Amino acid sequence: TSNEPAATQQASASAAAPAAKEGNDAPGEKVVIGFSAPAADHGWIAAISKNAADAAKQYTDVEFKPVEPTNDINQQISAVESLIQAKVNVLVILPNDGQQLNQVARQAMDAGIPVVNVDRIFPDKLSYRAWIGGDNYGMGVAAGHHIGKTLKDKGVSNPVILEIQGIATLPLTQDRSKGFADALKTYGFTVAAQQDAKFTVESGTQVATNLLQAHKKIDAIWNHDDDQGIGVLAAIKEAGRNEFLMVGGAGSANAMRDIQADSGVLKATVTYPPTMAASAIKIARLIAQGKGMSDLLEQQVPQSITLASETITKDNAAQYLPLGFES
Amino acid sequence: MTEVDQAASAGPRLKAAGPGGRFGRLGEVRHLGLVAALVLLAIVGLVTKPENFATSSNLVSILALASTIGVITVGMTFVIIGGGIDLSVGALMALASVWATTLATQSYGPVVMIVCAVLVGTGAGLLNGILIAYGRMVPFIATLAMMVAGRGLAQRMSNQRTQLVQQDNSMIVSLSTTRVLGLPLLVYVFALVVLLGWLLLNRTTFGRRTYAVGGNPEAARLAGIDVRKHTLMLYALSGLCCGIAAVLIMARTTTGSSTHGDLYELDAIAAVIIGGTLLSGGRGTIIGAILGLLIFTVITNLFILNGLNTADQLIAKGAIIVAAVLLQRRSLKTPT
Amino acid sequence: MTEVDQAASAGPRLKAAGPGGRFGRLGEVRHLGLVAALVLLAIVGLVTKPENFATSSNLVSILALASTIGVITVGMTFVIIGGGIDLSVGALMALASVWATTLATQSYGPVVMIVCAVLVGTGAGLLNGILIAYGRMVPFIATLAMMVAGRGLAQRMSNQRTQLVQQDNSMIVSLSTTRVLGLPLLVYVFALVVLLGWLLLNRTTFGRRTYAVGGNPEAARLAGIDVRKHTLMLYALSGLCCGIAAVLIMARTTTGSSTHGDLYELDAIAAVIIGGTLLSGGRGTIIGAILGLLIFTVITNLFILNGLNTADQLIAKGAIIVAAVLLQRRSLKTPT
Amino acid sequence: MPRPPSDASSLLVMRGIVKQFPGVRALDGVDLEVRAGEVHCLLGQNGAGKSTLIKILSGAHEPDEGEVLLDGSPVRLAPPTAAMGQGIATIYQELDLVDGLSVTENIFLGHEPATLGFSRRAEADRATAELLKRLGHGEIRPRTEVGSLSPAHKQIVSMARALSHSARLIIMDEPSAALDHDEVGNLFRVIRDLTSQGVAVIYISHRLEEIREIGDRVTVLKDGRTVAVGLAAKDTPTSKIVALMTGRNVEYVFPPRRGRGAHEGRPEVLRVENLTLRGRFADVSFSIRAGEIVGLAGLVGSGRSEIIEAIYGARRAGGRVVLDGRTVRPGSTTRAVRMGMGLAPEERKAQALLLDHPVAQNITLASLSRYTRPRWLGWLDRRAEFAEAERLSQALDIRPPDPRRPIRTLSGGNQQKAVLGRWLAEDRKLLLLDEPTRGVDVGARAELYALVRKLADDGIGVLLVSSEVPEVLGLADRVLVVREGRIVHEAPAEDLDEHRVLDLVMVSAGQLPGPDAANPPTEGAFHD
Ligand SMILES: Nc1ncnc2c1ncn2[C@@H]1O[C@H](COP(=O)(O)OP(=O)(O)OP(=O)(O)O)[C@@H](O)[C@H]1O
Ligand SMILES: Nc1ncnc2c1ncn2[C@@H]1O[C@H](COP(=O)(O)OP(=O)(O)OP(=O)(O)O)[C@@H](O)[C@H]1O
Ligand SMILES: O[C@@H]1[C@@H](O)[C@H](O)OC[C@H]1O
Ligand SMILES: [Mg+2]
Ligand SMILES: [Mg+2]
Repeated sequence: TSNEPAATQQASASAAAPAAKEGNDAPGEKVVIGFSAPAADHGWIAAISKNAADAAKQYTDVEFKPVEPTNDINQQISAVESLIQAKVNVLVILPNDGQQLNQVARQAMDAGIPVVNVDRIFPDKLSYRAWIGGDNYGMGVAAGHHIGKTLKDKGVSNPVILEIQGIATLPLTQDRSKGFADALKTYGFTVAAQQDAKFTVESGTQVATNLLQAHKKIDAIWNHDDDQGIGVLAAIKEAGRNEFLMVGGAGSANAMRDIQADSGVLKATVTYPPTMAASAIKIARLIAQGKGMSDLLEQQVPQSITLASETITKDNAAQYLPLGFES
Repeated sequence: MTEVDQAASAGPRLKAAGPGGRFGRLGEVRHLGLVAALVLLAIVGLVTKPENFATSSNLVSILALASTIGVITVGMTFVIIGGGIDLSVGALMALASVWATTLATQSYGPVVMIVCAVLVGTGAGLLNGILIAYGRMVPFIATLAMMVAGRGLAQRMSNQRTQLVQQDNSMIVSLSTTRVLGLPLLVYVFALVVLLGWLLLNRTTFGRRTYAVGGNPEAARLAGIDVRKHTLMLYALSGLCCGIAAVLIMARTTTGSSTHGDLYELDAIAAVIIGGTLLSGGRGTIIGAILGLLIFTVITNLFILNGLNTADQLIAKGAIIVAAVLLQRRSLKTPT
Repeated sequence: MTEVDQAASAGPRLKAAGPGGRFGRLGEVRHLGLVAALVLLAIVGLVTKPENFATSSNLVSILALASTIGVITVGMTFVIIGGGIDLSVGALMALASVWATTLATQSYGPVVMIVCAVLVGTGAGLLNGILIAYGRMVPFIATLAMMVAGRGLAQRMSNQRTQLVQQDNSMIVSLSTTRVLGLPLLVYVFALVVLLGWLLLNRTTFGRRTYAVGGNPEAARLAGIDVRKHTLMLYALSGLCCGIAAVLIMARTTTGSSTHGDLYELDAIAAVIIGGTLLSGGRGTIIGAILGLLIFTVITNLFILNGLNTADQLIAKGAIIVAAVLLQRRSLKTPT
Repeated sequence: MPRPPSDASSLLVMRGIVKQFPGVRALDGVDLEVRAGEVHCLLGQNGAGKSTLIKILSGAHEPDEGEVLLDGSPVRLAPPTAAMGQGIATIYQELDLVDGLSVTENIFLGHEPATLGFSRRAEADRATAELLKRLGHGEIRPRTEVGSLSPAHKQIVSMARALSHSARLIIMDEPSAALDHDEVGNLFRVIRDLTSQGVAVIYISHRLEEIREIGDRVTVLKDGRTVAVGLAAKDTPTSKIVALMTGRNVEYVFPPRRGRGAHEGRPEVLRVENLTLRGRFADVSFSIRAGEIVGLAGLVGSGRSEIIEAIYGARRAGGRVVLDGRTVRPGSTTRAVRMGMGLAPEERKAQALLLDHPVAQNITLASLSRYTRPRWLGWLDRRAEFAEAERLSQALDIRPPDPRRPIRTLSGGNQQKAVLGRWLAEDRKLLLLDEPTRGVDVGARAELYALVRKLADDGIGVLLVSSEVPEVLGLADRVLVVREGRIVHEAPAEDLDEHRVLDLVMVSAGQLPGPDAANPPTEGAFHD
């Protein structure tokens, strides 16, 4: 949250960035990086845009060219087209929908502009030079294991497990749900009810309010997204319920602080770090300059990088907190 | 818009909800359809989820869910009866919630936060009113512009983050968590706004003139009513309601956010119209609008109680809206 | 809604775009304000981004961006002049795009896909029309129900997935990638729809009757016009446009998806109204609506070129809408 | 409370009033002088500027030039509240009520009795009931929604509103247009009551016999100028007034009929059998032959308009309607028009006009497919369309003679001509005319009468509804008297006179209270 005392408001991207100007970070030829992402209407996406901009600022050889973020696919296509016309050296794109933006990404590649795809993946490998993103299926698996194991240890049989998704129509949501269900299956558990909350706080409150009415006794809830999670937690508090445990998703600083304090139902969150945007800028710069990654032996940047989804609990929250993004 | 309606009817004319002497009563014929629809939904709830639906805590939940948008619906009813429309309500609520939860505002404590939310809402509503009444902009466009700019400003103030209500100001959150006679305080706020709105609309000259301004602005002008000033006040009133709603949403979600109130404008307008108010102005009741809103809220509640997925929810919601309106029509037809 | 407007003005009344003999011309006074706003925006573009804005590829980009929603705007203009409103356009476009890209439909090849999209759009539009003209539902509510249900159905058909247009059917995609005289085919489709719409509205009895039905449905009925049938056709026409727009969005995005066309209804209605059409019906022009739409599109384009952040964009957009309307008002005032 | 009559000195003086609208100089130096306690009649052709003048008096318009003196001192009357403050109340020509509000709320709109903004509703209702009783309409309930009232009752409410202001000058712009004979009697009783208390009344009407009956002095407007001031209403010959108004000598007589039995052998254009609409009218049967004009006489609310609308298919009713030998399936105006009917409805503004559209398009609305080539495509030949509109507009002498003007800017009478013109553009078998001369001036009336007669002579059947008994008697060949939704009498017009018709239309003569029942207006004043 932006209104936390200034002390805790740390730049997540810069914390992870090496300060030294050597190796990969040594200045090279000047590159123009075009950047397009969905409209920043919640913390995670806001962190994406901010991390990208911050990362770009670290390099004197990078000119950062962001275009209007939008949630309309038609407009994002135009935005990317305009970047192609502006002849940027490399593009970093987090598409609203990978499939729908595929064609214009392909156009860019065909026009000789390498594309770094972030998060929501293009179906066609010819449409991007490199992809970096979180492991959505893995996130679901991590949440499923945490819940499954905790309940198993408690000896609960036939538990009531609820799932609050983000935007239902995103493939990444469906991947997360699949991972979650698959992991639960290994414990012999299933999801009792599933609703989507559009990644917004308010929708989180509303959906949770109704879900709590629908289930008088709950054992666990997995909420895909910590931004909407604030609303989910508010609804739980309003209803005065605490008989279950909740696991979050994405890994906001706020959620981590709650977990650390261990004062409510939120016991864990599984990460999906928005630092990927900063990494994507770095990768884009290297690709444009024709460099490899100095820590690897390869001459070129890898084609695909999947970030692991880690499970944050009370025990390791302190360690991850600096990487958490503010809701 | 609804004139097609009347023109197309060969039979005796149906009257939409209007403000006569006995108007605004719950038991009135024009509301029977809505009440019938609600009863039908309740029966569905009782049959499908007997153990969940009729519990007092579920009913409290429904009222709590309805309260934020309910307060906005009251303001919207005035605006629409007055011949206008307000697309900015959701954005104004978001803006007010953000403004009231900045670090700076929060440092003054909860009372100032509440005052801030209400003032921001009213101020923005006044601006709407000025553009419409004095700038003579079409309400749809003026409030659309306000909706767009209001969200932008909210995003800018909040830096696109969600702003938590701090521990020190938890008095605001207690509106949602503290219960009196089993009901959270915010439900009382909602009820009070409805009551005051009803009194204002039905028992004061301001309210009655609102019908004139919406129904026949030229006649209103000739009767010596300052149509512009009145219009201005209607939008300010709607903004005021957005400010109050902002306080309620802050209480419920413990946050201020630029994403609050997304698409509230559509829901509020739909509730007002389902409640029998004409988009062309001059007719309508607050009770009808609130009944319309409750129908929407109960529908969602039922869906989630029954575990319907979004897609099916949407399809069913569309069908139910149509059914509710046709039901209402039928109940109006018989007694004519 | 805009009556407040007129009543509030004691002076000579401003005329909104109307259906006279010499109406619909670009050079007409009533459009001068819009043209002026466009020119002003172009100047801003030329000054801030001289190297990008006026390039032919940028202009093509603007037109391509405008085409989908432009086609929808043409249908919306008819509906609004005819005294109605259509909130379902975005959802119908999505539904048509999904239906046309299911595996089953795709197996019949691109022509069937196109026919399917157009039929689905028209059919859903017809259903709107039946609910409104014969079920006598208020257009706002009927099309709202259709919007909700349409999205739900689209989600269900697509299983909430995005459906790719297959390689075999890439003829559809070529509408966006193939260029003739420098312009992608879809811009020609857009132009054709505008032209046909203009002819229909200004040169045929259907168009003339649309003004009558919207302006005074009772008078239209007593003059022997079948108001219901006409209303039905207006919504079917709007649905048809959604079907065509679905083909264009399939071409542009290579997909069918339940998320396509989100909030297009607001943009299309805003374009129509900025273009001088009254929400109360009976007045308006297609040229005005398209100019209104282009203003929106150019604004977005300028923002993209200048890399404004979202928050500032929204604030600026709100301000520009207000400015454009006030500018238009001024240009109307002088010649009276 | 109205003030006592001050001697002969003028209450109101208007001098050199000029009002310019875009393209029209509606008032071009008008003078008017009104004394306390008199009924001052304002006469003039349609479009002469009467309504514009009174809108200036009521503060709705501001004059461009000229001065207004009240009690000898100059006043500013705009906005309307200022005029009201000066004791001027107005009944506008176009009903200006709010449909969604109750009778009481309409009457006290803008000056509601209230405490701290809260309406004192009981008090207002009581005052309303009193006002309505004073107007002879105690049966209208104060809490009724105005939208559900008949046009006549709406007119009563408008009058009650003017009375509620306790004004010293009340302006009535064609208050009798929507009233029948009985109602007019009532109205006059109220006016006499007012003037006896010193209130001045400015009275506008196109029914010259009314001027004779109620008026004291007359001012005549022509083309936005005063052409005669202070004529004695009772003594000035009608021919002189008409000549002043029109600038020519109008034969204010009805065109000659073909004579008794002239239509006997001719084919039936319309046959109506047992037409019934529950609660409105029942068992209506009659027929009209080619070339025949049939009049429906009756009180306001007797169901005449509804019978006409049912024949036209605008309302669904039981029974049978046969047009030219073919049964008309009920419930579709489109079919009725296609089969050859035409309707000039009662409420011009609400039911007939596209107010913002040019006169031309209002005229061609019902005959659009005549100008299409090819018809199936609906492609409009706009030149042909405009030419036809122009021809008709000239033939009907619609003023100003510019078919491109929005019809909103025309005077009421000229608007009415355009509505009739709509049905002249195409060959009709049957014309249904509901109050066709409401608000139409004497000159235009004579033209309209001649026109209707000529249409009949050309073989059209005409069904005429009029609340002016002389009009029905003068124009129709045959008269059907309607009472409470039933035809109670049928006779050739020659066999009836005004007394007889009035007897027949009453619920039962004598029982209906009303000061004028025993004292019908002098006949002949009309034909003078
Ligand atoms: N708002 C307006 N804009 C333009 N022209 C107008 C307007 N109002 C009136 N006029 C014109 O002014 C002239 C006088 O109209 P007015 O209504 O005063 O006539 P009138 O004497 O009351 O006629 P009638 O007997 O038909 O009611 C007419 O030519 C009319 O067309
Ligand atoms: N829309 C309506 N709603 C309610 N009552 C109506 C409506 N229209 C007509 N009526 C009533 O139906 C009855 C017949 O009305 P109608 O208009 O046919 O009478 P009319 O003889 O033509 O009188 P008028 O001269 O006023 O037209 C009246 O009592 C009238 O008040
Ligand atoms: O916007 C999404 C974010 O909120 C979620 O938690 O992770 C994936 C993102 O695309
Ligand atoms: Mg007049
Ligand atoms: Mg009648």
